[in-house]
Amino acid sequence: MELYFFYMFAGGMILTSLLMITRANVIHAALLLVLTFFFLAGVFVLAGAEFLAAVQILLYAGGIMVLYLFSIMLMNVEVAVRMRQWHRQGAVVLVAAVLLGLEIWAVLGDVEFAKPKQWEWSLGATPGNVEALGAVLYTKFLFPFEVASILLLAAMIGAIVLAKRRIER
Amino acid sequence: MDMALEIAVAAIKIFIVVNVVQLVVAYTIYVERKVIAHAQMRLGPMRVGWHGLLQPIADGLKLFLKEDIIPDKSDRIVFVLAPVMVLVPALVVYAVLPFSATFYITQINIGLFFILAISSLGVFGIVMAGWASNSKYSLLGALRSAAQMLSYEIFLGFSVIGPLMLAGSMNLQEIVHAQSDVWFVFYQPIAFIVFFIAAMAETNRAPFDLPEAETELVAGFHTEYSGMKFAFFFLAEYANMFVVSTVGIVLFFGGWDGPDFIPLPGFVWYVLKLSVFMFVFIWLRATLPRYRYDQLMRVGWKFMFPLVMINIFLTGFLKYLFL
Amino acid sequence: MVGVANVSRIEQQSTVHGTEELVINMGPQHPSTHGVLRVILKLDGETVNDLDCDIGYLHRGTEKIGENITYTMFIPYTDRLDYIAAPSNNLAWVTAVEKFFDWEIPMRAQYIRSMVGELSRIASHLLWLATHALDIGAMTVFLWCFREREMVLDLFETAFGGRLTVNAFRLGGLHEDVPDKFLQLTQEFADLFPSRIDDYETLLTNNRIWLQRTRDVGIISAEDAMDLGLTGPIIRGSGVRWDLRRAKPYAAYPYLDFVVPVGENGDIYDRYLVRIEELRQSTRIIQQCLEQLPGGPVTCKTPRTIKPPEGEIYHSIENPKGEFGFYIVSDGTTTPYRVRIRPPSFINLGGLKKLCVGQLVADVVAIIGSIDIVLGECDR
Amino acid sequence: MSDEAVENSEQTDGAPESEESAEEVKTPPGEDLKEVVESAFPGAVLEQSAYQDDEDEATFVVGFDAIVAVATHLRDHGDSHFELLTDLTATHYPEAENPFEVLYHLYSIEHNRRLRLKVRIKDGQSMPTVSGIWSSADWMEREVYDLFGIEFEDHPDLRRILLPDNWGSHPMRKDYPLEGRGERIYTKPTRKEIGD
Repeated sequence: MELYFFYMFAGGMILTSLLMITRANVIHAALLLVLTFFFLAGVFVLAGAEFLAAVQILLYAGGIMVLYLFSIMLMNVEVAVRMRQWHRQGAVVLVAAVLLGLEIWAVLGDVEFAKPKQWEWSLGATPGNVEALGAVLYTKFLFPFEVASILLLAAMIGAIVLAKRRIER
Repeated sequence: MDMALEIAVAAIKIFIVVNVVQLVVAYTIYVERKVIAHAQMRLGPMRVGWHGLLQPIADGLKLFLKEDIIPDKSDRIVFVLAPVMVLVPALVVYAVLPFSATFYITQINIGLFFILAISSLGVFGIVMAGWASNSKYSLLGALRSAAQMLSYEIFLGFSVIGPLMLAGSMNLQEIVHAQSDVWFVFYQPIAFIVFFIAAMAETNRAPFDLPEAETELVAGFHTEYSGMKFAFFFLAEYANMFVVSTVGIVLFFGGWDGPDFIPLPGFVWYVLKLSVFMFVFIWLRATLPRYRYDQLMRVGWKFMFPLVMINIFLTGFLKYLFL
Repeated sequence: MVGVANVSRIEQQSTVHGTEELVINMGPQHPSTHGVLRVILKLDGETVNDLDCDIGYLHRGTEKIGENITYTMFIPYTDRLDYIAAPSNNLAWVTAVEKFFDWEIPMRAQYIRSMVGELSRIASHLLWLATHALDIGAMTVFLWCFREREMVLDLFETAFGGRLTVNAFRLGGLHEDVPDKFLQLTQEFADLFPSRIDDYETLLTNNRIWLQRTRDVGIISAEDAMDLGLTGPIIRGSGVRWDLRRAKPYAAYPYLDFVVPVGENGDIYDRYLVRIEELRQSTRIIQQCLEQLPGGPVTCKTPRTIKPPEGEIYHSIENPKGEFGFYIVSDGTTTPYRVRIRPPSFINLGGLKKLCVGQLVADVVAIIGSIDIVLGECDR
Repeated sequence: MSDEAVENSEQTDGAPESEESAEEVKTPPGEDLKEVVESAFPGAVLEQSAYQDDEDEATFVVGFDAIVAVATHLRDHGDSHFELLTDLTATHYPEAENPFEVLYHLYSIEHNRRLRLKVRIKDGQSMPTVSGIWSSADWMEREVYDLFGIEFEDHPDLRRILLPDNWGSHPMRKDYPLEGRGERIYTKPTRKEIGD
């Protein structure tokens, strides 16, 4: 049963992301990306990471993608559709893809896919994995967590400064 | 076999809830029309049935039979999908709402978070509708709506953290149990105010009904919709009202739990509290004018956001001190 | 609206930098253009950069009609100009034509004219308040105002038989005396109405949202208002204490005591306060008219055919919307040689551009509401 | 609204003042205004009249080349100060030598008095615009152009206002037929004309 769902989600993800990059209409592409996020959230649920799934939908699908759509909608999509869609850089892409494939193989090559790696905390023992996630975030990964938040803060301030200068001009 | 039985029970529950919700939504519209009518010194629907009681059914029939118009220059697929994308998240959320101690479709540990996540998807339908209609009024309505719902989702999300910290769980049933002594509204008045305002904005209700401000944008994002597609938007708005009301009741007013000295079943308590919430929604619509877009944003970011942040820190601090 | 304005500054195409103006066509079928007004808005985000009014959808050539029918026959046509306040238009026309002659209009007729004129002002201001509030989203005020407007229309029906286009007055006075029931009902209405004004004010005057929507929006200074020729409550809202009922009194206004309210800032809120106060003052005038109403005839002796001597006159009265006047050229025959209607809505609408540029789309709706136009009179 | 509004409820007693003063002084109406104009532009007032010597109906006929200067002077001079252009219209007298009369109704809020300026022009002759003096003239001149066909030079935006842009004639002229198709030629607008 679980496996069946996994293939459904994974297949859906691959299909929608392929469709996404081949659409000329940016809005369609963005909506397909939302679908991809959905399937990804499904995979998270299967992995027992309900909280992460919810975050995936809330932040990526419900938040960031809406902002994307927001700015895309202000563009003249009809003009964009008629514009050139391919960059004619196939050779570069091919090289990059091969390199990426090698890298993935090098890192994950020895992981046995059939048997998912056991997590350090046990699922179902806690009333939810929120506590577990929080505990890990604030103990083991405290430093990266803080670095990330400072990075976001800097980005936010930068965006405000840029936008403000635009208004004044 | 067990699994099949489970699925069957779940399906029956879903069937009941969804259908009851649709019916109740239809009658909420009737109640709203009646309440507003009486606030405005008129009678409201009176013709269909006794005091217009069959009016919602007549309206539904009318909407079913209406010609379905798809504008020529619209993006057909997105245009058709948009109303579905609005209504489905609104109904999916019902899966985790606790209607009483025993009646609910399912319980999940991240219930509250699930509600927030799924209901945040409703904005997609609106944005899609506005864009696919290929009309400037619709587009402006959709843009307003996207910005408004995104911003107020943040305040909504932050305002529930206060009660969450007190309950120590995101499971809605457990939050209800945590309030068996004192309702959280007494501990968390600031959070409740912010929650209520944000909820009104999230459901596009007056005085935050800018996305569909009929006097400026004709009807906002659903200007071009007619027939059953229009009805979907309408149903979704009221279904969302139920959701936010229920969440408000669960988080701040003890859910289906009532005072012990009045022996009423949990479901009755729930319905009573829900009615009060819905009445306040309708009452405000009858009373208040509409905010302007930039004022709405200012209220949100300059007033509600600091307030809700202070509330979170205060709650954490006091909880650390006293509990 | 900072948000969209920012985002709209995103480059449209890779080659073209800068933003496109969004052109929005508001009307002629739009819920808040109050008739068949078409406004073409050029927007940057939600800020109005430029606008153009397209009017004339209701142009019926009333001035041309007036040149080809007799003076008496034109009275019903004036009803159709500002159809919200038809008796006021009748009053403007009959007082304008009477200026050609030295008739002694009986005092009873003058008082009834003033009274009905004020009733029509109440009807007009109520419709304005109703639609203006609805534009800003206050739905309940709309229906409350219509309740009282209905009472005023009932009064018209009692006195003249018509409700909207009443054809109330005749050259030289009234067609016939008003029934006693009209006076009695008017008294009841005048006693009741102030409390109803309080009701509207409860909902709006101190409402924070209402204040935010109307204060410091659509400001026009007294100098600009005069330059644009704005009249009526708009110019009074900018602080100019000028009312033709006081400046050039007609009918029974020389004998009536009332206040001309003025505003301070000339924003939408001040215009709102001015009109609300005018509602109260109108009620006061009606009370005084009922108290002082003399007996006697309601019409003076007029010739069988109205043939004014050759000459030209301009006469205007204070309509609910502003200065409503007639310029009449008589060539000594039974039909006027030239009839010019001085339309307050037309000229006030000319100020829309000045009021709106730099404001938000949502404000345009509020500003159109606060100008209070009637397209029937604007397009003639 | 200020409290002044309530205090300022003056009691009006009897008939308005202007009528009384008009009877006492036997000078023709508008004589003082004529002096104001003549002091700056001698001979600018070509004719002076008033219906039944009514002060409100004081009328000056002004030459068409003097109108802008006279109007500006009347608006700015302290003794006249006509801040308000109440009305701007025209009348058609087909038989007259100068068939078109363009009329300016001025009003001074400060002095509470009216003045009518008249300019007589030939058919096809264009008028100088006064929209630079009073912004309200903008739309009213457009209307006169629309209905009478009088063009205003230097007008910022001289288009038809009440009638469709491609209406073939000017209906307020006396020779415009009342019945039948007459000269009302309606050409189907091109897309360009609509502004599409």
